[in-house]
Amino acid sequence: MKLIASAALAAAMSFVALGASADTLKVAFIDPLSGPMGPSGESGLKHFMFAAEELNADGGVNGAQVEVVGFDNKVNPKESLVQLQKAIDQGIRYVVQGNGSSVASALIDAIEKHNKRNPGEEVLFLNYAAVDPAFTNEKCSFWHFRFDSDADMKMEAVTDWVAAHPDIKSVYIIGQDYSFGKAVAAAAVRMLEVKAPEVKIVGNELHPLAKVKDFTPYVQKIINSGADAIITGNWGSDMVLLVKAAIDAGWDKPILTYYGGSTGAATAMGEAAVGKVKQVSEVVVNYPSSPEQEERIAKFEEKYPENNYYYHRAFNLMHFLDAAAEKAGSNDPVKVAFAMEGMEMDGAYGHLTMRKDNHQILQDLFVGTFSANPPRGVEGLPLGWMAEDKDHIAAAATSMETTCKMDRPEM
Amino acid sequence: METIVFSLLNGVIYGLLLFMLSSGLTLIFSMMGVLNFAHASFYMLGAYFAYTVTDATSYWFALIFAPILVGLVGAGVEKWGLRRVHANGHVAELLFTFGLAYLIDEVIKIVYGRNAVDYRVPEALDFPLFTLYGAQYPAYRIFMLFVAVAMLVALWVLLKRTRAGLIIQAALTHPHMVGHLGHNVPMIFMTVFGVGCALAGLAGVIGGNYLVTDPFMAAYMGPIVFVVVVIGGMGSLEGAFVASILLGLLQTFAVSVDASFADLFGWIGLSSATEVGRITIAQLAPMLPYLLLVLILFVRPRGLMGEREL
Amino acid sequence: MTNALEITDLRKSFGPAQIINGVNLTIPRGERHAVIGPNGAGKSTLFNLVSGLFAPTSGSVRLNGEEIGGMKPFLINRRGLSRSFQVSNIFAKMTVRENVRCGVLHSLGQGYSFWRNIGSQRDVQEKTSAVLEHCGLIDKANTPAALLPYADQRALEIAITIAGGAEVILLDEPTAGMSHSETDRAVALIEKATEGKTLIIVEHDMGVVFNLADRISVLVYGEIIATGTPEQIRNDPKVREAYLGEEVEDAA
Amino acid sequence: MTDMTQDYADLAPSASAKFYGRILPILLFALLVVVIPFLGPSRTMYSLLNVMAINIVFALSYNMLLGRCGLLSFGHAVYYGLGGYCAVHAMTWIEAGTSPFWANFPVFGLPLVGFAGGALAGAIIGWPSCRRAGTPFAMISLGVAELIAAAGFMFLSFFGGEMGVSGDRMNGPALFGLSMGPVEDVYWFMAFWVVAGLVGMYAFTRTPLGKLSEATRDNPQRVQFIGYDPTRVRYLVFIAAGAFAGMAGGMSAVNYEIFTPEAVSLIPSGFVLIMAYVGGIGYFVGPILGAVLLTFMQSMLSDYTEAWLLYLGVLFISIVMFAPGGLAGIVFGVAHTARNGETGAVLKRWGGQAAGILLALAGLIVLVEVSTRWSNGYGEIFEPFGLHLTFTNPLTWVLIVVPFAAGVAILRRLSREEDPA
Repeated sequence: MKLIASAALAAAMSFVALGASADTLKVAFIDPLSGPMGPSGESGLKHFMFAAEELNADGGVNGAQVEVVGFDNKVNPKESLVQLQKAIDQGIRYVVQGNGSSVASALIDAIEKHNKRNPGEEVLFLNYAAVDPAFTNEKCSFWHFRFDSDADMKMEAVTDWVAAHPDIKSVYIIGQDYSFGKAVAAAAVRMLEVKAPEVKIVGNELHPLAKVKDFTPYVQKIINSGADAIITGNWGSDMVLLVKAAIDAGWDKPILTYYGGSTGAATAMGEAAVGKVKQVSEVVVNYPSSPEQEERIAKFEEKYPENNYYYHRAFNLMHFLDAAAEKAGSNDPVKVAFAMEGMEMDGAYGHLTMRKDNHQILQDLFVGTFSANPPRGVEGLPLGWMAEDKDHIAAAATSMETTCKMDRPEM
Repeated sequence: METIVFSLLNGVIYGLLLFMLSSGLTLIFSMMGVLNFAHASFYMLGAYFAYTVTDATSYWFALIFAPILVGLVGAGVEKWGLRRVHANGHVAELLFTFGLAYLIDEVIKIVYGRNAVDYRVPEALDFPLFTLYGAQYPAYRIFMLFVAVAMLVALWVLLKRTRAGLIIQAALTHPHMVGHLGHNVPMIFMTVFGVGCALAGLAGVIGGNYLVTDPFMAAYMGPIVFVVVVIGGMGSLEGAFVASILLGLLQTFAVSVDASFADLFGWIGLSSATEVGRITIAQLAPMLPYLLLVLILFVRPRGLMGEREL
Repeated sequence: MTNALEITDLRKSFGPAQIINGVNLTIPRGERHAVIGPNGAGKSTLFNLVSGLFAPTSGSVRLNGEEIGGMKPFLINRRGLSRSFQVSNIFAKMTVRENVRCGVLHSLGQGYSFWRNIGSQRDVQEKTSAVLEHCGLIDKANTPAALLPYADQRALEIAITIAGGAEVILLDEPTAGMSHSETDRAVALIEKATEGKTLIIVEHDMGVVFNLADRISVLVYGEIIATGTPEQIRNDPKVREAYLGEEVEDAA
Repeated sequence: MTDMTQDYADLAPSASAKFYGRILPILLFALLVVVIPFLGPSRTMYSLLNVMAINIVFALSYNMLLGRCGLLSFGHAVYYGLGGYCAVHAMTWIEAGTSPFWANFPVFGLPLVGFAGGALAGAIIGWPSCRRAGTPFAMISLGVAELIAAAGFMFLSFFGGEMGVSGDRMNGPALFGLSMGPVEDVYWFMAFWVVAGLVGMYAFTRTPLGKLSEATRDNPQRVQFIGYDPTRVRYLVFIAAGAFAGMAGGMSAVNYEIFTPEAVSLIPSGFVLIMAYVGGIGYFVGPILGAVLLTFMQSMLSDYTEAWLLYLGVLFISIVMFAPGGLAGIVFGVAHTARNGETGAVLKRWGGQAAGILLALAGLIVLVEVSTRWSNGYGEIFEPFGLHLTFTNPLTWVLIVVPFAAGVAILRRLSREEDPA
């Protein structure tokens, strides 16, 4: 035990020695890098590392080289807090995370408390994928900025899309039985009532999280209900199995998903899903954009041939960080946070605004369609995501009221 | 009506897939007293091996060779691993297989990556066989049904009509006697473990492409297989069969019931405004096996058709 | 004075097999009673029925006048009946002292308490020492039970059985598998340990039986064919017939 | 025969033996716990130590079941989680301060709330579960764990859904001058409770029930014939184990200030099983060693290798196969041999074994590390000591096969020498 303790001490010391020096700006990437959600986290880390290289090639942030350090949180909120402490001890002041609203929630709380208890050592949390609307509403924090559109905003896009398709007369909502699945279902019901009162909701179903092995019975129920479209917030195997079962049963109408494009899903769904599965996201790589963006995608996929360009928001996030730091003239998180509020920027797929009132980014969204033989395929397959102009939803349309009452520190 | 027909069909097919997994587990348990925690991992190995073999040759080769490969891996595990632990008792064996499940998962992730692999239904079977009440029925499902039934028949013939089967049957009811019959017990153990794993592998071959082949399919399927074996009665193949079909039907039927607890228990004053009242039967469907498991172990610890208590 | 044990028309069947077929037996207090019979006669089953391991199919078992048939073993034990086993049935990973101490606990009213330090219960320690000394195990008190030589394990088996101070003691083949000298030691121990108590013993060694027992019952095919003093049993023609003359002649 | 007036030999160990065997180790442990802050650990180290404290109590409580009562549970985290949830709810009540009781309840005492919650959960769930032992008990524990884990996402009011329930530990009356804010304050809280838990659970082994628990583990049948009901014994031990697990949950609630439904899932249940078993279930200190080592592996090893779960699996299987006594078994085995003076030959053999294990491990590590880098797609290359190892490099295969084969050969040879038959 002594041996272990001294080894631990030695390890801890080495961390202290590694602490941040003046000319690097370290960003802690706290996400799963092992276990079931490992692939998502790894893919995210690669995007951030690539974005950091981009900034460094451009002279860094206020002259400091950016370094992204990965911390494996095993999608466990408690383990995330241990990793957060490790990151803080290494002198890291910027934290990036995305997988799991439970983790994000724990980090928001912990960082809020840390910043209150340790003035002068504030940490900033830049959220790239945790989409629970609460984070920019009742649970909002000055120390948290979100670069993904939240679940309600995405549902705005989805329901706009449904309302624009008069052939869809009824929808079936199915989701995982936990807070996120319930929130998605509630938002869909609420927004459809307003935007498309003529669309009937013929089913609203919850199933336990990651426990269903065979979705056929659910699909049969959906088909029997005569629905014209499925809306689901499912992710992971729950999403893939649902899609596969639906297609096998001859379902040929839209399946509107949040996470149809997540890592590994395309392979699992296969060709049969073409034209049916839709995903709402801030990027569709086959949608025309600037040559710089085209080049960025090409370079990324060349550097990481196993991965596809997916987290465009990682680039948005890093560039906002860079711009805010330059505007503040400092890499100090408090100053950067103030500078980031209300900041605007032109992105590859439209204008971006970081709202001041709740720290939520406003960005254009797409309802992409899983298609055959796109210019850019995913996962080495001749399959990928396409979108047309009619699938493009403007940022303003996704803007929502907020209940956020933010406590700001003294400048 | 259509709900009943579909639920029946789906329930039976799902049940048969469960039986493929649980029959191997039951065989191993009844011969060796080992509850193989890693059984679902062998199911996963079957799917991955089938993916590799299909890539190199064709699905039909995979259908035969992948289970054999899995069986060989299983036999190796028994020979070099489990046998060593045997002397330390059943808890040690259970823990060994628990660790093994961990290990197989991790190795699969390193060799095949963490994402799903592109193991798909062969084209010859990838078409809708018939349309029933507006929903298509995929041919592959019916193929699964056939493979499962063929395996069931083969297993039955093996057990009831061959000498090896007689020994196994003797071991089911009198586990301590086999050693006295002058048979090479370590050899029998290794074979049974291998065959049991091969059956799981076969389930992986036909289930992996229908569902998803990814490193988490074992953890997905694992607990439910135990439930089947315990409910059916440890060591009873008939019990495993009945329990598999029962669970398959129960789960598929429960999905189609929209009633909530408030509807069912409204008469004792459970309101739909409460948290419990809002839960529907369909929502609960995947949890039913575990409820049944706990219930069965209280009421009838031997399981439905088990001959002996543990 | 009531009898220590009264067994009336006791029957036990496993499926179609009748193992105990209407046994009647009365054992007065303080008697040393031996049950003999060929293998498979149902001696151990009889013990199991009396001690509560199995519930009788029908019939009654009374301990000090109180019906105990079908009761859980631990309830029977608390009423003052304790038994040993044919195969050593001890707490293998615990030391000899701990084994005996477990046997002592209930009789000293320790219950399932988790608020007392067992080490500071003086009466428990003293009684444990006393039993160990009686059984000649005091030198091995701190040896793990599994490491004891066979004869000592049998002695420990008896020590656990008598530790609770039960008034009725059932011993199931206490000398099985022992050498001559070990058997002599065991018999001496049994005599000493059961002084003033009611003893019922199943035993194959006829020397031990005829030495120790006040009365003997002969059990054949689940029925008692004879009960009497050693002398009566020795001369009973039915017993001779049942034993095909072999064992009784050997013993004589 | 029961002549109680006679003086019998006092078999209890002497006072000094008791001191060296029982009191001193605990004092040393407490001393270590007190000394650590003076070594000036970093905050990372503090938070790691705090997690270790939680895991030590949790693993010890698990061993009350597996090691001391022979009950293999796959669902022990249920009690840890439910206890922790009770504690974190209490924390929010302290923060709200609406009821006078909770307003005056110090956060320092929250592990007691966890203790009560764990005991209550154990009493309710244990009543049916403990009617069975052995494999059925293990299966019931698995089923219950699955049910509770699913309920964790269904019942929002208690479990708080995916985001769980969070609180703030800097409320309520401060005890011992600890504001509970900084991690150093939390360390003293942890130090107090880990020693309290350790003493409590050690004391439990010394009670009649603790002894009966061991007797039930060894031979439940015989327990019936000394006047006790093994089902009752198991049930009471189960409640006690649940209570201490709940206490660990309460410590965890204060440490993280949040509880999420993952806490009741199968993953922590499996983890605590591995902690206890790797440490050694046959020894009281075993789970402590296991908790320290595995906490360290979980939080630190994942920085160095993404295959840490694989190494964990290899470690666990090796312990099951070759050292069922766990780490504690190895340590005590070494100590025992050293004391008995048969050092020469034995040390040589152990030296050989250690060399064999290290060699085989080196080969395995090269294989695993090269493979993970090959498969994860970062395009990294395993470069230990400036070597450039890929699968196309023949040197890689040499470094995999040679040490592994040599290690296995040494081990086989040694085991043959040991056991010529």
